[in-house]
Amino acid sequence: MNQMNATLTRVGGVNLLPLAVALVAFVLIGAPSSWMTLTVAGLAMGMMIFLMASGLSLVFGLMDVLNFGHSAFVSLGAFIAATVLAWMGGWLGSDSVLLNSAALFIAFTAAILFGLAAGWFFETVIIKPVYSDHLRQILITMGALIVVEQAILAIWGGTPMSVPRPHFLEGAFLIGDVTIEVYRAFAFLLGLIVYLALYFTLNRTRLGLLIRAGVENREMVEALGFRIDRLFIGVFMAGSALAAMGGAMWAGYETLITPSLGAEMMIVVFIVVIIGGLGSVEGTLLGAIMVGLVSNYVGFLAPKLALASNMILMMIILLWRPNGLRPAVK
Amino acid sequence: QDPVKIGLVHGISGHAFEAFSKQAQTGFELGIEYATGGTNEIKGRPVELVIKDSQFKPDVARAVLAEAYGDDEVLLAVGATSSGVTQAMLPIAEEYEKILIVEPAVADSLTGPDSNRYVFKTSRNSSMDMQAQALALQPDENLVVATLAEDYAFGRDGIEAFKAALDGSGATVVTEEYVPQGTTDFTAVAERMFNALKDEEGRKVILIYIAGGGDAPGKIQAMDPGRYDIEISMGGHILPVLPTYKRFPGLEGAVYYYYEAFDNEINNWLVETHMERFDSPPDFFTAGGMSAALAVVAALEAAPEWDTETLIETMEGMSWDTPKGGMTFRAEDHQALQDMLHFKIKVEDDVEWAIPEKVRIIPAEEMNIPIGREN
Amino acid sequence: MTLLSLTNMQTNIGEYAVLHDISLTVPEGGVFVLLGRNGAGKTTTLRSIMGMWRPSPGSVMFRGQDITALHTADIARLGIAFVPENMGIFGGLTVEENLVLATAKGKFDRDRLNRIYRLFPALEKFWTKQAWSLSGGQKQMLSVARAIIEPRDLILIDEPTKGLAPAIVDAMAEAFREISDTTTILLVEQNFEFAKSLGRDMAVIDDGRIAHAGSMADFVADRALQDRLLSLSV
Amino acid sequence: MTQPSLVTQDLTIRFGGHVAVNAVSCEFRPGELTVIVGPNGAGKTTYFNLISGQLTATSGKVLKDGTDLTAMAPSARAHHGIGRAFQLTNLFPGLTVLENIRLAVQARSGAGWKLLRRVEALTELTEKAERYLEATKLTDKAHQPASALPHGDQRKLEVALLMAMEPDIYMFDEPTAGMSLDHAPDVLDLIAEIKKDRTKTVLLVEHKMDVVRALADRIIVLHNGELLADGPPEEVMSSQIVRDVYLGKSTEAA
Amino acid sequence: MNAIPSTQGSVIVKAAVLVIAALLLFAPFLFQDVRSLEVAARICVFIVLVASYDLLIGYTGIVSFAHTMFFGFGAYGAAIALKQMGPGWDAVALGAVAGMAVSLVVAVAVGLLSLRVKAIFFAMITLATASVALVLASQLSQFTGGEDGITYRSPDIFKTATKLFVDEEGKVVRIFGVRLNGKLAAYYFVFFTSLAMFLFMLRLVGSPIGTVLKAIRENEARAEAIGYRVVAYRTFVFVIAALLASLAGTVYAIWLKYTGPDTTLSFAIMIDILLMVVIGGMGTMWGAVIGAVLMVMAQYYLRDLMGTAAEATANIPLLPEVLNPDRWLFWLGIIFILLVYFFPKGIAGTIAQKGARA
Ligand SMILES: Nc1ncnc2c1ncn2[C@@H]1O[C@H](COP(=O)(O)OP(=O)(O)OP(=O)(O)O)[C@@H](O)[C@H]1O
Ligand SMILES: Nc1ncnc2c1ncn2[C@@H]1O[C@H](COP(=O)(O)OP(=O)(O)OP(=O)(O)O)[C@@H](O)[C@H]1O
Ligand SMILES: [Mg+2]
Ligand SMILES: [Mg+2]
Repeated sequence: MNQMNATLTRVGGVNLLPLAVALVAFVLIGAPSSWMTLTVAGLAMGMMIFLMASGLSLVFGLMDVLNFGHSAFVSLGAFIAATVLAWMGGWLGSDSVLLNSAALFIAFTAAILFGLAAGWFFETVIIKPVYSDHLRQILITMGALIVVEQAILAIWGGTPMSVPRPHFLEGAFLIGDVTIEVYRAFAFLLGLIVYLALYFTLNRTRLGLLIRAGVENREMVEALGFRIDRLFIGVFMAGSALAAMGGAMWAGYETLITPSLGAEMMIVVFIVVIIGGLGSVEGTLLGAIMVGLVSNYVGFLAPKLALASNMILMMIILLWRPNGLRPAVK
Repeated sequence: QDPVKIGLVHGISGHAFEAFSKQAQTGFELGIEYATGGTNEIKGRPVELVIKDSQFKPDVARAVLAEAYGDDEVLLAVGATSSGVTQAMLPIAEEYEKILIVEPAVADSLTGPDSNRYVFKTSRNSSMDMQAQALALQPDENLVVATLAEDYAFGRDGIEAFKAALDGSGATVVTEEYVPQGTTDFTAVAERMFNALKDEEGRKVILIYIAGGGDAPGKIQAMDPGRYDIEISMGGHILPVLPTYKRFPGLEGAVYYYYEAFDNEINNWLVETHMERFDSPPDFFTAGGMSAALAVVAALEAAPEWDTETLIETMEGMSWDTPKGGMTFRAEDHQALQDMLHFKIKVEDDVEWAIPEKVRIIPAEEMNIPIGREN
Repeated sequence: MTLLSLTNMQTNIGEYAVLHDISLTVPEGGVFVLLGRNGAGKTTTLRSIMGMWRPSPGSVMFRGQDITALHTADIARLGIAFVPENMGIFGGLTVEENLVLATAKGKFDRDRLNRIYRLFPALEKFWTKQAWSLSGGQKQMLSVARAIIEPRDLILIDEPTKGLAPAIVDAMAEAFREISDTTTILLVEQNFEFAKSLGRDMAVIDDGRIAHAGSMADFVADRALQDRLLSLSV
Repeated sequence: MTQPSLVTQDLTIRFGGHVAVNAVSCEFRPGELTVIVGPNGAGKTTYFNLISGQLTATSGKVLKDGTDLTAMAPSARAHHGIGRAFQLTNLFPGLTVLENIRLAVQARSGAGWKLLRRVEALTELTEKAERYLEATKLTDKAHQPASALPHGDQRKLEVALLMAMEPDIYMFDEPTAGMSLDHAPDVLDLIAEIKKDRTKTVLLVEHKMDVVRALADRIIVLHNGELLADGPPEEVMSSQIVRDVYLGKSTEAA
Repeated sequence: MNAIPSTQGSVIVKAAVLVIAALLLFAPFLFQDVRSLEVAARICVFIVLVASYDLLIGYTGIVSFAHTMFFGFGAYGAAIALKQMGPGWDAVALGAVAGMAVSLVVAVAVGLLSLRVKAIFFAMITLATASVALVLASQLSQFTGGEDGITYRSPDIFKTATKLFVDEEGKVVRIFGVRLNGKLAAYYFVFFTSLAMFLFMLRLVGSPIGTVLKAIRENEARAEAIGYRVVAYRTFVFVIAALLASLAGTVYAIWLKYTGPDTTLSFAIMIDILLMVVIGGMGTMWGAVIGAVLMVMAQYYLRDLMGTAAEATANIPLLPEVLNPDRWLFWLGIIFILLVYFFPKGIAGTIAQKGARA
């Protein structure tokens, strides 16, 4: 086992896992065009899941806060973006790509701003009293989840809401027999940008270290001269903003959203964060891509197993690496 | 005069479907208003609605229904929105020996072997949806279909009914695909269906039968099935969902109700009144709720006595008028047989949603709805 | 010159009154030793200075500034470092990362780092190891190293020698002596030999009160007082 | 000479490339108190961990009265009479002092699986626990939660837990670290007491030289995970190599 | 060694629980409407369910999301047996045993495989297992009725029409206006089986094993070091809790005469259980009683209460909107947050502690 792991690390480690999976799938699927379609779609789906999971991973991994309310931010982000897009129907309907993108940009900004504000509120009012108490975190955030879901129901009603999409994100590129949805390509790019931004802030600054240290021993970080409370608020706000942005992006993908959207995505998001390994954004990306690919391949090869594919993937990975693929803390 | 008490048991909190329940209630109230000519009285007795919340929980639904029958002493009750919850309510009607009118839950099993003679059902059932859908495709030897449904009893039963309706028409089903409930990515299954259909001859159709969200049609459409001459077909939907149909101009299918499609006095009144009061046209469940109310009033007016046995006798085989034309309670299983709408999607820029334009009304007699039980 | 002065400090933890009346003046420079039995309140005194417990009533003055109500982080930024009793290392971080966090700007001063390597060779050896896997003594070294990686005005140290091998204790005494020219050290210690060799001034805490304060030399000379306050007779 | 009660044969553990304990073979006999000394990081605690099962050896064996314990879980080793106190205090913080000790007594008595007896009804357990409270002079703190004890008392409770397990092999890891001069003697007296019982084997890690001198029957020295010296106290302490790696110049001072 | 030391506060808590027990015992006579009896029966079952969950989360510190799965095994066991074999005690017994057997096997497997891993992973694995069970219930619809669930008859003695005692005219005897019919028998069946299970758990946590569980929660490694096999103890409580949940499921299935995913397996019930444990207070059996009572009451009555409040405030702007009964869950959520915030130890825990300070 040790030796196997060592060899693995030398050739690139667990990062190559998606590649291996894709290769196996290629052999099993046979038809290259189907394989290509599935792979590209899976990668993009992975990125979309990553967008929704990144905030959770940040908060869960760095601050050790299990935020079940995360899904509420995802839903709220979706609804806010959808509402803004609906207001700007005119811009969206126009043929100018510029106006289209402007509308999209404003919608996303609204979701993000909202996420920041909600994160601030959530941290100061709800989370602060329960740091370092997992159980109460689960419970209090669950309470918050109920409240927010009900608030969404009260504001937007229970009927599904349709989300207008800018024209230039509709349809698909067709390359030979391979289709690539434009919206997925857009989500992929967005995910990549978020990933790079997170990666650099966490690895090129002391921020990541500070937060991890603060989780372990808050008092001591303060004794070293850092205002951990402000830092935690900041991280939490960032996490919520990411969630809201993920929600906005998902709303555009789904085109028809209900208040339970966040809750429905939650399990998959948790799975991704866990198989990725606690606390590492890299791990979350890896986990998300694995989930995206595997569910597509399994859905094509053995539809019967599609439902359980995420669970099975999680079990296998946890049995192989009990701390996930790329845990930040060993 | 003592009021006539009627229980309305729907889920009005705790689930995204609560909006549907509210439509059903509005429809019911409008129905009583229409049928009593605004007097709100039947045979001189005022109608009192006792509204209960099932919270979308079967056990709660049973308790509140029992309460309505036992403590509030309603004459009969109407409900509920989700099939599972309604299933759980059926035995309570039998236990209290009072009538339960099922509206708007759809499952066939609600009038199936596990039901009982106290249950009447005004809502359509899945078999009707699927048979109408099959008829809307005008099946013949030239038709090749791939079906897509969610992998649970509701989805599988629907596809069974669909295939049964195709039987004998010469059409072929090349593949039946099932996805887990709550699926949001349909790439894999679409590839499978494309692969199954693309080398076939004839009119190639992907039939989508998915109740939940996920926007399967939109996502499959985005993968450009047109390049293989594959078209998409699906049933209609409630108004909030119809905007998404704008992506499918020309799509044909069948649906339970669309307010512009039915031309009769009741529907005209309903549309007018609804527009006036709520500034929006009535939807599926409004029409459904109204149909149930009209059935109640028709039965109470016809029945010489209001005890349960007489009511059952009166209602078995009873025909009455609704916003979507006449309905008849089939004597055997108490399912209301009704017409369905064959539509074709028309897109107009100044209408918010896509319009399911009437192709024709599929009369109840054309459909062969299996009898669930013998009462 | 007075660097730190505590006046009538009284600290409660939950419902327990732990410090009853602590008044103390710590002059600038040198090592000031706090002695006392287990449970006397030494740790609580240090934590009250750091703002981790709040004394009330009572005040803490540092360089003439009242810091009683300041946030711990702000107190630390005034140039005060703290080495807690339980070492307070970040187990999930490597030795290097632990030390990086203790620097002001995230960069090491090479000289100081080399001095720390010399003092505690184990830290250099295990530079990239996660701190939880260090031995008990190595953790203690890391904790002290964190306090001296930057120049500070005052270091509060809670029992640094516990668990350290004699050779390391010697090295540490050496180091403290060296930095105490520029840095004041407030040292809580059970190891009387160690305390004796370093301390210029001292105080004994007993049951949350100052039982004695004076110069170390006087205290060392007075056997009877030692016996009474510290039960040194064993 | 009596049979050895505890034997380690070529006991080794590596963490990645680092060998923390390297082929240590040693025998310990009943009635003998062995002090283990060595610089920080020498592997003393790790050696204890290997014996009591918190770590599993990479190679080598641990034998207790001839039984091979090497693959056993800590709990199983405890049932074979291995007991230890920890260097860094390791208690049940939310339980009271009395409950802490009673747990150890209960583990020893095997009453853990009695489902339908009330704890209070098992008075022998409580009485026994109270005896150990008295022995460690913690009686008046019996009902305080362990987390509220000052450091010194926590160390005592740590020792009390070990005593209550009534093992054959007692392992103390710096039991008096951080204890004030008026408390330390209590603990040292207890250890001396155990030593008098000729059937018990005691292993003690200690850095305080006066303690070592007062108690040791034998000293072994670990350095970089290896067994450097083993013998009677005077002999070991005066050897040059021990002075070099461990004592530094404080030998002269003391 | 009770969870709560004997203080004035804990006396209050115990007194409250005794009052609740008395109310439940006489419920059919005190509250003679249909809903109250449903509520009382649900309370009884949920007390067992919550108390057994508390064995895990409160006493041992294991977070499991699979508790409703075991509840479901018991319920479906009885439901399927009653459906297939017809109403009878043989079917009940077979169903109960089958449910417990499945629970046992699954609990042992999950426990041994995964109780060694980190708590959060265990929580995830149980979540995964539970969702697989939910899917199975949906897929095996020929047995389970799928999403719609199954309705069936329970043994004849529990039929509302059954007359337990008849007077000379053959009419059912009434005491204080309450008919001595099958419904009453069914209620007392639920009440006494629940009571028995609750007393068993009470005894369990007061036994040596209860102390060991708490020790494991506090410091697992140390518990192992003084000689307790942590995995064995954990697996053991996990299994015991699963068996009790399964039995509670059987009882509930007999009472409801309907079993479906939404009454037994759904994640919503899991959340209800969590809420009840926390509201009542973790690590005290008494808390389970208080939590279950309050939550079930809220589910059934908070809505009505808000309706009244909304009507009463109809003239004041905004308030009626906020008090709209359809938003009762919103308020439940808020109350819940406040509880976790201000009563971190739950109601039972906090009251008991108050006394300790006084
Ligand atoms: N968190 C706490 N809760 C309750 N009491 C506490 C707490 N921390 C400390 N105490 C009490 O405060 C008193 C003083 O404790 P403190 O830790 O300051 O003593 P100390 O002099 O540092 O002792 P030691 O030499 O053992 O470290 C003790 O009696 C202790 O019981
Ligand atoms: N789990 C582990 N993983 C990696 N390295 C470890 C682990 N445990 C111990 N070590 C390393 O093994 C060496 C020996 O540690 P050990 O704790 O046994 O020392 P010690 O002799 O008890 O020292 P001290 O007197 O400081 O307590 C140290 O260098 C330590 O870093
Ligand atoms: Mg101290
Ligand atoms: Mg050690």
